[in-house]
Amino acid sequence: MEYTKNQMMAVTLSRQIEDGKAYIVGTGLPLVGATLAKNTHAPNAHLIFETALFEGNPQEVPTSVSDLRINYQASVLWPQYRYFGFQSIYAKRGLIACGFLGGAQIDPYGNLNSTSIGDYFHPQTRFTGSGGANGIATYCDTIIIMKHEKRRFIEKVDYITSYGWGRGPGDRARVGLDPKRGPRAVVTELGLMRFGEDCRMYLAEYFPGVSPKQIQENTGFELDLSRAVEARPPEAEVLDILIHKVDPLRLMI
Amino acid sequence: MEYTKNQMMAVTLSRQIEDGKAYIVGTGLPLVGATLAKNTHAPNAHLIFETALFEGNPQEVPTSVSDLRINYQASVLWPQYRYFGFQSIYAKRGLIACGFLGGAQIDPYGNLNSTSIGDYFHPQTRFTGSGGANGIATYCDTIIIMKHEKRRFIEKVDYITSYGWGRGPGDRARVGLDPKRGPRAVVTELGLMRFGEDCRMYLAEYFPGVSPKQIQENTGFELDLSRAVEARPPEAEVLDILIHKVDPLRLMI
Amino acid sequence: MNTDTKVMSAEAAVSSLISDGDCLAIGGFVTNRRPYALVREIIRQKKRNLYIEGGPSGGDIDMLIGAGCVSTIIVSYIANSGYTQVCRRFREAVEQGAIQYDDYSLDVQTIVYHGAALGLSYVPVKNMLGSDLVNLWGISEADRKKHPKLPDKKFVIQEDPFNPGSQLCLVPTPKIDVALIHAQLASPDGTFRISGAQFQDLDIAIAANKTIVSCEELVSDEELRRQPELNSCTGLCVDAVVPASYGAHPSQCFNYYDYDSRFFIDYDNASRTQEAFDRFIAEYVDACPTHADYLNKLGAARLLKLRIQPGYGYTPGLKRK
Amino acid sequence: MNTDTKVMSAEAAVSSLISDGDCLAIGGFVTNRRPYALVREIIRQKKRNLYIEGGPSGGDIDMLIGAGCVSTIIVSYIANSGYTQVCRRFREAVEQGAIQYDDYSLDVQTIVYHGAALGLSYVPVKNMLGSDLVNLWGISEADRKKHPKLPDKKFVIQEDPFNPGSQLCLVPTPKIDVALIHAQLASPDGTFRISGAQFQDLDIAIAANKTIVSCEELVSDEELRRQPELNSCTGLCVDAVVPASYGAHPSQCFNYYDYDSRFFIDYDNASRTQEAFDRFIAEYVDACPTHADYLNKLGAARLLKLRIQPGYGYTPGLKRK
Repeated sequence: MEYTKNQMMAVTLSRQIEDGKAYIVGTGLPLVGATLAKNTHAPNAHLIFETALFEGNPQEVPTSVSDLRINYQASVLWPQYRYFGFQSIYAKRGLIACGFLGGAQIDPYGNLNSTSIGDYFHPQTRFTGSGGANGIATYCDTIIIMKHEKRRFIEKVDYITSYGWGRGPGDRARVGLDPKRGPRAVVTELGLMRFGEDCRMYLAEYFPGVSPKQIQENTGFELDLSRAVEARPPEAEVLDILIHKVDPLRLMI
Repeated sequence: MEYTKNQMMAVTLSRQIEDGKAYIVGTGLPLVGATLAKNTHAPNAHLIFETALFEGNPQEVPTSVSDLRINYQASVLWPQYRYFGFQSIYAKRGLIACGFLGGAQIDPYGNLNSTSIGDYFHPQTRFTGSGGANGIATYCDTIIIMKHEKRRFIEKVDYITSYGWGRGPGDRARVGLDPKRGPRAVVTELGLMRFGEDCRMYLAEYFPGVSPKQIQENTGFELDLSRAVEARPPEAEVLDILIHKVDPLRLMI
Repeated sequence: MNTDTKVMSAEAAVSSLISDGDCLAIGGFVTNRRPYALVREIIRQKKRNLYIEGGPSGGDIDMLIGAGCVSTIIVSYIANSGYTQVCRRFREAVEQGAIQYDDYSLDVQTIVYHGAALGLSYVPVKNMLGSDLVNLWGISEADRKKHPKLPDKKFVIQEDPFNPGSQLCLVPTPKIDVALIHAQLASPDGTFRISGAQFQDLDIAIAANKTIVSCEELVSDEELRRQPELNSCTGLCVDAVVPASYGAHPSQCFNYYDYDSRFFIDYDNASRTQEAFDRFIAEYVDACPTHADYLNKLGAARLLKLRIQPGYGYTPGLKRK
Repeated sequence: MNTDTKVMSAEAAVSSLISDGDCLAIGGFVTNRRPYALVREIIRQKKRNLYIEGGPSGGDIDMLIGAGCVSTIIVSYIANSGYTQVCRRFREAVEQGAIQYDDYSLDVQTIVYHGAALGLSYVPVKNMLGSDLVNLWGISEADRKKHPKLPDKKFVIQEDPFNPGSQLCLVPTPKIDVALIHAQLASPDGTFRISGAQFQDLDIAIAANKTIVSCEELVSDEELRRQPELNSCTGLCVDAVVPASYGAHPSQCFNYYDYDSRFFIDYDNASRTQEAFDRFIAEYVDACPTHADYLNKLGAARLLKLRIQPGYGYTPGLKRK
């Protein structure tokens, strides 16, 4: 069975989603993965956008979190500040299973940079900034989507846009954040990383055709490979739904 | 020309309203007075209710500030918290000309009690409480409507629900309130009181048929009568509009 | 689409979601869209020691007080305006010391419910400064600490860190256990749509730990999702949907019906004494085990006379005195 | 009814209400309902030294930066998502040190605009704690004190007086001089109605000292007041109403039109260099002295192809790449 790296990522993201729970998704692969989940094992998953658009069922892939395509069969189109309140209250109550994040750099503790490369005051490369990422990282468990490159997986990021586990256990509480929430997984085109009790990233799954060694070679810090297993390839019927129903125009996969 | 005390009060209230300005009105006489103003000299006055219902043109007298009758030709039916924000911001900018208040007791400095008579913890008579009154007194200039009785106009009220001028100049700033806003007038069935530079109430106008002496006799503290003039009686055409157009069912007048 | 349903009877919603001692917040405004059907069910089930976050309270909360359900009320206003200027069971309970109470202003209750729905710990305001709302605590700090639900402090006064010299009153947001709302439309997944003024309903629905929504009409999820821009709230904030036409009677319901003046006048009289009140409750609540029984007791003709007239939004010429 | 009218041209609104050095907040979200017609007029009038409260910024703010109108931006996001992932004139200005900037998170910008509309001095939040949004101030306290409009402090960290041991980040609310909004409907007295997601528009309209609303359709006051429950804002918060069909082009407008992908692709290319950008502005802004000229340049057929399809709310099958 043939499938692309992006398709394997989408399937992996989809597998993180449980039926009946609520997720904060952005555009791109997280939305594709979540939509795939809703079309397969998790029809009652609730998708929330940082624009305060709730539970839409986009029929075409949206280009932004404000795209009118997200409104389709949504439950509410709230003003922006309602998302602020919902996020903090419902995350605290454990009713938001997780939010999806991306970034340009990540460290072993899941601290993320989506602001700039180099000195913040004289950046070599400037990005858009936090968007909703910092808020998600403040209140929710997170799943992070990254390109797996050595320059992106580094010991210390240039700027912490979204706080992860700090430098280890106890750090979230120390800075004033809920210690029970934080990064849970990192999905790349090579595999799936999780975080141990020491708050450090370890390799949980390597994708078919990828070796743990290859993943270590693409990671700028030492990764515990001892717990890694090979990921299941996409099931044929899941791949079929992904390709023919979720993103038939191949905008994202 | 015949007219009742309530009609004279409504006309007096109406005269306080200027065209093009915004006013916070409740039900009862303030609304009648304001509606009269809109039907005579101030067609562009804006009436705001503490329910966050804006600029309605009730065709029947509403019984409460939430009455559906207030929605008629309104501009917005905002959620409650929008009133909170509008009040504080637009009062600060001088765009709310004043709010109307009532109470069970008033002191010479316009401090008002609408909470209870006697000890607050073991009240002899309990009223509803502040409602929106305290907020109006916090942010806006106010016009106060009272029954003119000695037991209501007293040196010290049992409970300050709505802060007026405190005990004199400088007190509003001292407690943290805008010193430029505060009580401007008191309208009763006997006349119109205003506040001097010493922040104390004085008699400005006595209604036709009422003497300043009679007003002093019905006031539990000393009132400066030296600046008092007789109020103009209602103009015939104004009275006609009041009786036949504003409150034809005589619910309030 | 979600395949669960949150639809249940008032009896099931109140018995499964409200416990003795809970903090309740109730939607609507004084005589407009108050969830009376749910309140009557609370009385029927004899819930006790409730702590009421009052806001713009109406006769519904007065009934809860008269029926002995309430031990604590945080209050700023309670009336059937135009009919009962100070609710009478509330008034007697306060004057006789039968109830714990503390006063805020309505604006402050409004903004702390909103703050609660924004997930804020407190809201810093100018309101109440100088007044006895600040100087006198109806419930002392010691009593607050003994109370399982109240914040320890009514407020804290602090200098504004961004405006030196300016005082602010920091008011803590309440922790509401259950919100009761009456909406025009709701669907099985809990999505609801309030038409007309929303008052503080959405805030308490989001802030509360559990939310019960009664509705004039139960419609399909698909129907509400055709126009999400008109919906008030996602079902993620709702735990029970209770179909109840005329569920806000005797109060008003935008687009549906006006208030029932005769009922308010009757209640004004009945609430003058505990004895008359008890008879009234026996007749309108206990003798009507379901909302349908209550509607039948009032009679179809009486209810239909209250229907609003489109274009006015109320019932023009309604007998109101 | 009010007999005044606030209707005026974009030219009159921008020249009479916006001054060099003003703090501007702009409605919509990234590629949705951004008031581009008003923004083009600001560029035409060569306003300078603007301080932009960014929020969910789109290519419109990138154009202002590229055109040299902006000296300070408070930012959390700026993109034409799906077309330009980081707006290019912004990026170059930051990388070359040509602009003063500081970063918040989008949630925090959202809530401080809301707090500003609630009249609050600051909002106490958990957001940003631990991150470099707190550790690094893009604009130092010294530079803030020199700035005529910025608050002296980016935030203050304080213990929560109601939750001992819990830290809060107190973020001051901005003082917005002018808000720019694009609404579907507005009427001469300034009342406006946004359909679909409101984003942060109502907050900035209420909070700003002056508010300019462009609209797809100008309707009578009476028409909007027939259904006040659908209106977004009273005219008391509005200073100018500017009729501008397709006034949000190239962004989307709920119930009216989808985004113009071709335009976003062209802008993505044009904004790669200052020279290409300048040619783009010369062509689409300076060579089109009025909004009507701009629409004619795009052509009727191109605009009509963007009309949304009822039932979908967007243009199904629109060419988007």
